[in-house]
Amino acid sequence: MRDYPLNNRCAFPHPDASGAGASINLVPVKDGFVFHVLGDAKTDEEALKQAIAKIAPELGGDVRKASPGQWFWVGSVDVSDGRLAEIQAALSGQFALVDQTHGRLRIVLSGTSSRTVLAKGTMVDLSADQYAIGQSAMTQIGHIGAMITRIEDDSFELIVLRSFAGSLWDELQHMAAEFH
Amino acid sequence: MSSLVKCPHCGLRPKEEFTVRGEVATPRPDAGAEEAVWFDHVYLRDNPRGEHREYWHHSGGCRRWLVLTRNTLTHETSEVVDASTLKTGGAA
Amino acid sequence: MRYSALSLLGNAFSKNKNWKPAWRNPDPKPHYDVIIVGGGGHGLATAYYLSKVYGVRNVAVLEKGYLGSGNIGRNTTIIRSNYLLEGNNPFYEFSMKLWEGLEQDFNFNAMVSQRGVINLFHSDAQRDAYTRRGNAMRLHGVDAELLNRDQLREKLPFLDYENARFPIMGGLMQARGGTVRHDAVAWGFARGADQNGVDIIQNCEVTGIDRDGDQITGVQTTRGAIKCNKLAMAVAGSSSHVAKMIDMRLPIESHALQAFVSEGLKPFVDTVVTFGAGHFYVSQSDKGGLVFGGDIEGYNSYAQRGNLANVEHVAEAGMAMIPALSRVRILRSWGGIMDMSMDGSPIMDRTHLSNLYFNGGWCYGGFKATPASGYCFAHLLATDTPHETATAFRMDRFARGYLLDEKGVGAQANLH
Amino acid sequence: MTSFRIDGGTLIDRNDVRRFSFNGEALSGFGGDTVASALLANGRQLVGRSFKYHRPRGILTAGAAEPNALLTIGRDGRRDPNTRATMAELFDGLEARSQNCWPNVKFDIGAANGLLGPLLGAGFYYKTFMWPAAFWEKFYEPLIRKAAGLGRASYDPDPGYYEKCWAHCDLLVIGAGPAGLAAALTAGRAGARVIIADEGAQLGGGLLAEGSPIGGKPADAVLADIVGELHALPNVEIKKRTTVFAAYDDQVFAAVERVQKHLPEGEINPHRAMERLWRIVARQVVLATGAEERPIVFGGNDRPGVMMAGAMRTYLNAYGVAPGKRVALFANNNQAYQTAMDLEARGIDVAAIIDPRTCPNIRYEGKARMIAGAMVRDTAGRKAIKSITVRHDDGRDEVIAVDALGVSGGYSPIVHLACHRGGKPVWSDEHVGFMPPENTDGMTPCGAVAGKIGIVDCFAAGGAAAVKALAELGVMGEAATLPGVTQGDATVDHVQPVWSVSSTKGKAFVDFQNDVAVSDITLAMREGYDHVELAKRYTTNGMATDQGKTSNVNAIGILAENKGASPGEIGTTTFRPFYTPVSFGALVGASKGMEFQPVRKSPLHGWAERNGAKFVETGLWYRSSWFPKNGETFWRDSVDREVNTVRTKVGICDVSTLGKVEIFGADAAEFLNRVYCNAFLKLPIGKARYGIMLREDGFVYDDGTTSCLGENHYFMTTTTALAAGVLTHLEFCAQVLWPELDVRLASATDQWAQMAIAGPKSRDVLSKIIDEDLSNEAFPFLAAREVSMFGGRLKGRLFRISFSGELAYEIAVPAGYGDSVADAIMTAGEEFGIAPYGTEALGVMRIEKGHVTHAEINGTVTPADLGMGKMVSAKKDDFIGRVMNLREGLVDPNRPSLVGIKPKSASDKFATGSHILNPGDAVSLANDQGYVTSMCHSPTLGHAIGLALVKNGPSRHGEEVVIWNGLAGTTVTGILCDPAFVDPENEKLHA
Repeated sequence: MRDYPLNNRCAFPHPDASGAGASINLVPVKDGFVFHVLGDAKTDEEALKQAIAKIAPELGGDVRKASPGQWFWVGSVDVSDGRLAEIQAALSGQFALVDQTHGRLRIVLSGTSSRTVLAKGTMVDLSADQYAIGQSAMTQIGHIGAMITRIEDDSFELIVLRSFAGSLWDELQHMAAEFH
Repeated sequence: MSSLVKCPHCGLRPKEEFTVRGEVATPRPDAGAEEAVWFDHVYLRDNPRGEHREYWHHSGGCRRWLVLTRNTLTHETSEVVDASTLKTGGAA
Repeated sequence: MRYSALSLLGNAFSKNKNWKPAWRNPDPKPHYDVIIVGGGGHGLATAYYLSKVYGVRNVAVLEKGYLGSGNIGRNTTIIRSNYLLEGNNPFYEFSMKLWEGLEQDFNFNAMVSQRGVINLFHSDAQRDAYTRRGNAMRLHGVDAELLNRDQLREKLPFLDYENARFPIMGGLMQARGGTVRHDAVAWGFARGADQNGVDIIQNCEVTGIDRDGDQITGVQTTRGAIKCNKLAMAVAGSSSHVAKMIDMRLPIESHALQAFVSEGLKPFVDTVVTFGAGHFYVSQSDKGGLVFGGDIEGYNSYAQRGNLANVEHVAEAGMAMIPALSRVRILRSWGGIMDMSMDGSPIMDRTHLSNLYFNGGWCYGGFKATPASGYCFAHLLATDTPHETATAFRMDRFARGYLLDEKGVGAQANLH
Repeated sequence: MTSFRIDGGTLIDRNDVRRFSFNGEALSGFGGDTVASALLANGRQLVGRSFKYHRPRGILTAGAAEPNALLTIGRDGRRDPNTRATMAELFDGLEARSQNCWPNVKFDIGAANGLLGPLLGAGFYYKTFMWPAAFWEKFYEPLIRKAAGLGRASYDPDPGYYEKCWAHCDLLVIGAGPAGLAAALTAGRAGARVIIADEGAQLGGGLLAEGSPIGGKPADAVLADIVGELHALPNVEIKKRTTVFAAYDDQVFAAVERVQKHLPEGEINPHRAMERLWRIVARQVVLATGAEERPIVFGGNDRPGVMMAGAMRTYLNAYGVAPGKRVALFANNNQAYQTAMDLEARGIDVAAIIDPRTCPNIRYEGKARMIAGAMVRDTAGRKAIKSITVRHDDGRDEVIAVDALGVSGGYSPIVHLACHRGGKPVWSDEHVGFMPPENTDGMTPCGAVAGKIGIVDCFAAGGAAAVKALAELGVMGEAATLPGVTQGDATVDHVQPVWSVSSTKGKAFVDFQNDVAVSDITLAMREGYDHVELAKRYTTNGMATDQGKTSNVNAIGILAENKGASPGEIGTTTFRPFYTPVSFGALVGASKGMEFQPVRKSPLHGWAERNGAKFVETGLWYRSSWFPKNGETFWRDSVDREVNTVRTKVGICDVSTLGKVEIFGADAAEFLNRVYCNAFLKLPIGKARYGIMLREDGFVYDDGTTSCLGENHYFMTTTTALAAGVLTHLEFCAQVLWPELDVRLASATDQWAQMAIAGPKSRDVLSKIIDEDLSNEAFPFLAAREVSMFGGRLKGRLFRISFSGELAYEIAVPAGYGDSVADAIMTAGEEFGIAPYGTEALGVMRIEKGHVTHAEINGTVTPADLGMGKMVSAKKDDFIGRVMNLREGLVDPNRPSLVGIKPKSASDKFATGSHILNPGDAVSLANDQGYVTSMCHSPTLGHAIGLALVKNGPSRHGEEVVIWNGLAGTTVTGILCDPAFVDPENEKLHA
């Protein structure tokens, strides 16, 4: 059984259908990692960024605050089990690191209507002057919890629990349908 | 503030993102305290008309427990703090 | 004046000019044998039974607003006795029996309508819980029937059986459950008590309680001081507020519960139906409005209003149950303040003060309990012993650990 | 029927002819028409029947307050009952029907009720229908209920799509009449983020009905300029057809936008919302909702043809519809004279203006007869007004033939939204109306709602209100200057209150829709229901779908007049949401049908589907409940086979839905020791332990296992049902109770695909894919650690725990690989006869083993009740629930406790939820011994078995009892026994 083929299965119902429209585009992010980093409540983001820069500069320092002392550290490269263990060991003490690459999935919603679509779900004010590029919020889109990060003017990345990914995908499709 | 809560960590958020637990009771008694003290802690409430301190959990956001000082007649909230400050007295 | 078809006809001929007030509007006397604080359903019912059954007639009911201005006038009018626990079930069944004879008893048509109450279930576990409940009811001689999907379809064909997120498997029905015209209950009890000599004093807010050691001597009110031999609290919604006047803390939180009515429709829902996969209950009034409600708001409140999140929540549950509601319009929402007790069941007992009696903690269930609550509280006031159907509603049950927790959610008021 | 369409009409497009039907009759109107204006244009004044007396009713208003013209529009799933004709936009193909009449609106049998009028006075039903008692249920009530209601709702599903949105702004302007437009323009120019919402199809409010030029410019041109500028401002969001219907705490406003309700079916975009619920978060609000013109209460004031004077003006100027050929006006204020002038300007004969004021200060130069100091006493006509009877100030009556009567009794500011948060409106003698509450924090009323009359004043008031609101936000603004009114604006004069006309003979209606007449209100007073709330509840005044928009103030006035008090002393009833009715559809949005709640899917969902699973909803999850094979059609066949397979060979079950929590920190062990009632301080690395969590009140909350995976690193599993609750509870403990402990919690439920591999062959199967030694010595019962799989290609976590009672493991792998690993296990297990099993088989096996779930842990049991009293540590000085668990009632020996139960005769069956009685005892609650918490058919034992909570249960093993199921009408003799039916010695677990 050592050679049994192992596939990393995508949780989105139609991972290859992008749901593209004139003003809206929905694309799952298939590669990369999501790490949940847990410091104590007093640890600050700067300390984490410095630690990352020192320990794993190759993974980039894209950290998104989830809670006091807690972040999602995301990146677009795949990280091996071995490398993950090294990073965990190196961070240990000040930071605990939980791999959430399989538990939390990423979707990018972009296009001129992306903010209008998200306003159908979240109360967070995503207008440009209130919500800068790089800003993140743990919030709810309808009944589903998600983290929203503005990655460009008209582009948002959503992180959602794997078990809810299908439902969120369908809901976003519904919310975006009028713009297709 | 019963439609929106200004989470000290996340900013203004809708009630839908929160789970309310109820009145901040007497502090959890010491292990050796009398049963009557525990009974008071677990069951009795001031339940005032007016200023009220209560636990709200930002379950749909940062997942921190907050303490709101909120008026039960007007629904106005005068203060929101991280609940850990009840015991530590400092910022969370 | 006794109400009858004949009196109605007679008065019609005299252009309705000769009707008399349904109750007097007296000034408070200096002293009463019993003062009941709270002119809502429970307070008025207590006065009625106290004067009628127990012969105590030197009684005043003090109401801070107009009579029936509390929860008796802001609920969803449902009556039922489908309770699970031994401490609850006989009491609510006693109440149901009183409802069944109420109109003849107090000569006022409160439109008791036994159109049936059906609780839907959506899973095996819910079915099992309802089987347990239905059997507990049957053990006490209360009517209960477990309906399967097909039986349910015949009665309620418009429920969502086909496209439901949580498919309906069946329901527990109490055919004797139903609805009552809520305001009329207050009016009927008030008129009955008044005819027995009870003084119903409106616009009379209690502002202080006078005591001499562990004895209550009387109350201070916005209409002056009034003395009494016994003081009875029936102020659910404001229990803690009044109890605070004698430094009493209660295992109770006050919470707002919204209820709703739709525009008037031709007959649409014939029974009371409750959703099992979300909090929603609905019936249709004799005027045609769908009367419905859901969960409490969750936070302590003495403001008789709720918020939008819960309105949406209730509407969502409603439409999950009855998809055809989509184009039915909601007319109005209102809010009542519930005494949410720490185990979800009421408290009716003497207190640490020898002549102070407490009645409260009714959670969502106060309306259906109105007649029995009045009867049993009157019994307690008159005899100093609990009525046989209300022995479990003791104040000390929390300290002693004999809880009446139908939902099993423990000491968190807003979960009951 | 003659056409009443005349020239003009700023809102209609005469090139856009729209056909519609009314009660089956084909009619036509124009684009821009409402159903009401189109009906009037076609000479259809009789449109409906009243609620109680079935009196003929016409169109009273031109807006949201309409109490009479309620129609059913559309059919099947798109049928809208009780739709106000005055608000419904006309579209091609619209179908409208009258309500509450049979056989038709012109001849309605129910009108016979009118003859019984004196019998059916306020509260009549409370006084009768009581004898004989049985008749109520069988006869009276069905009759009443049949008569109930107005429109008939459809039972068909609504094909429309609905949605909800959030919106944010610095300033929300509610109402786009002159005041609102000026406010929006002012704030928009100042750069503030503005939302302006109006319920109409076009912005403009009162401007739309203005027939006179403003500042020398036609009113519609002035409006076009303002709207044009607003559209050009990028910071101003315009919401037409949007009714702000409720004000909630913290400046959250609810509005409903009728996005596609005005479109014919063929033009509806199925992907766009029919209606959209807006939840608007506003920093400041300008309330410019205007005022409602009040009717006057006189005999026959409900006759078709009687209309509000302002509505007449709207129909005339905005829709080009004449209200009649010969019109009279009855008004106690000057505004109605403007209507008279506009009517005359269009060549309509104004027969008379009846004004109760003895010397009205009015500049009126029209041709109509002015009759001062007079009242309209009664009207005549059957289905439409034919004449009015005027009572002159000298007591003389005069009959004047008219075919329409315009009425104006003054103005009631539309204060609803200012009062939804508990504010009480304030009576003003000056304005003869209830004004907004004084303290409307964050909300500035302006224009007609604040008592201003006339366009020029409202323009100014709107600008000033916006400047004030902006200042609150620290923004400087300058009030927009708008054209002044140079001519035609009727001068403002005092309104003389006229609540009801005393010399009236006919039925004089206060509340048109609920048929409440003056006599009903005086009767209520006579009977002691004289408080405004009691009067409302007794007479139903103001309780109809219009919620008393045209009736409440008159009712208050009548109460006041009769009590010798001021309306301010009487006070209003409470203004409650919603301002106008809102559909369920809008409030539900997209959360309907299968989308009522989101679905959670296990990472093994696809695998289960491929293996033919039947799914069951468990909370939000879909779990596989059984896997039918080889033509099995009855679920029990599959479940029995699955159980037998596990008991004799090996099975695989998806347990990914269990809650999983990663726990880190230097104090993690101490933390666990405090949240579980049993000891956790010394759990070694690589070991799992079963734990019971109590609530602080001493009852069991949840159970599960927690494993120590490393120094200061634990992994907890919870039940599926309480996964979220337990995490929240743990967070409460960590953040609130013991913030001084270093403990960090992360939910990991979704990260792992977790499978139970159970059965005597489970070790053999797993050994084929796991690289490490799984022998009993190397990996004993309760071992838990990370393992290498597939030759080092994957890491997983292996736990040797068992719910089934068999030799069993749970293997967790990163969720994306779950599918492949499950397939691999199936392949590896093929030679051993592996089969997937679902939650049903899992349930059977746990009952056979006497393991509890939330069927037993129902929130009212203690560990001792479950036979686990010994687990409660007597040594630990503190853990959640320790003290309250010791209360008298929780250690009462009489408490129902866990036992097994089986039928005396193996062929007997019984149901969960059956109660237990002692043999020979009477059936009564007092004799209740307990109840069956779980039951199943045990394929291992070949008969039904169950678990029960029974008084003194554990000491009664072997006792015979009655299993009573009154619902099913069955009784079965049962025997109480040890709850562990299978392998009570735990030999299999340790194999």
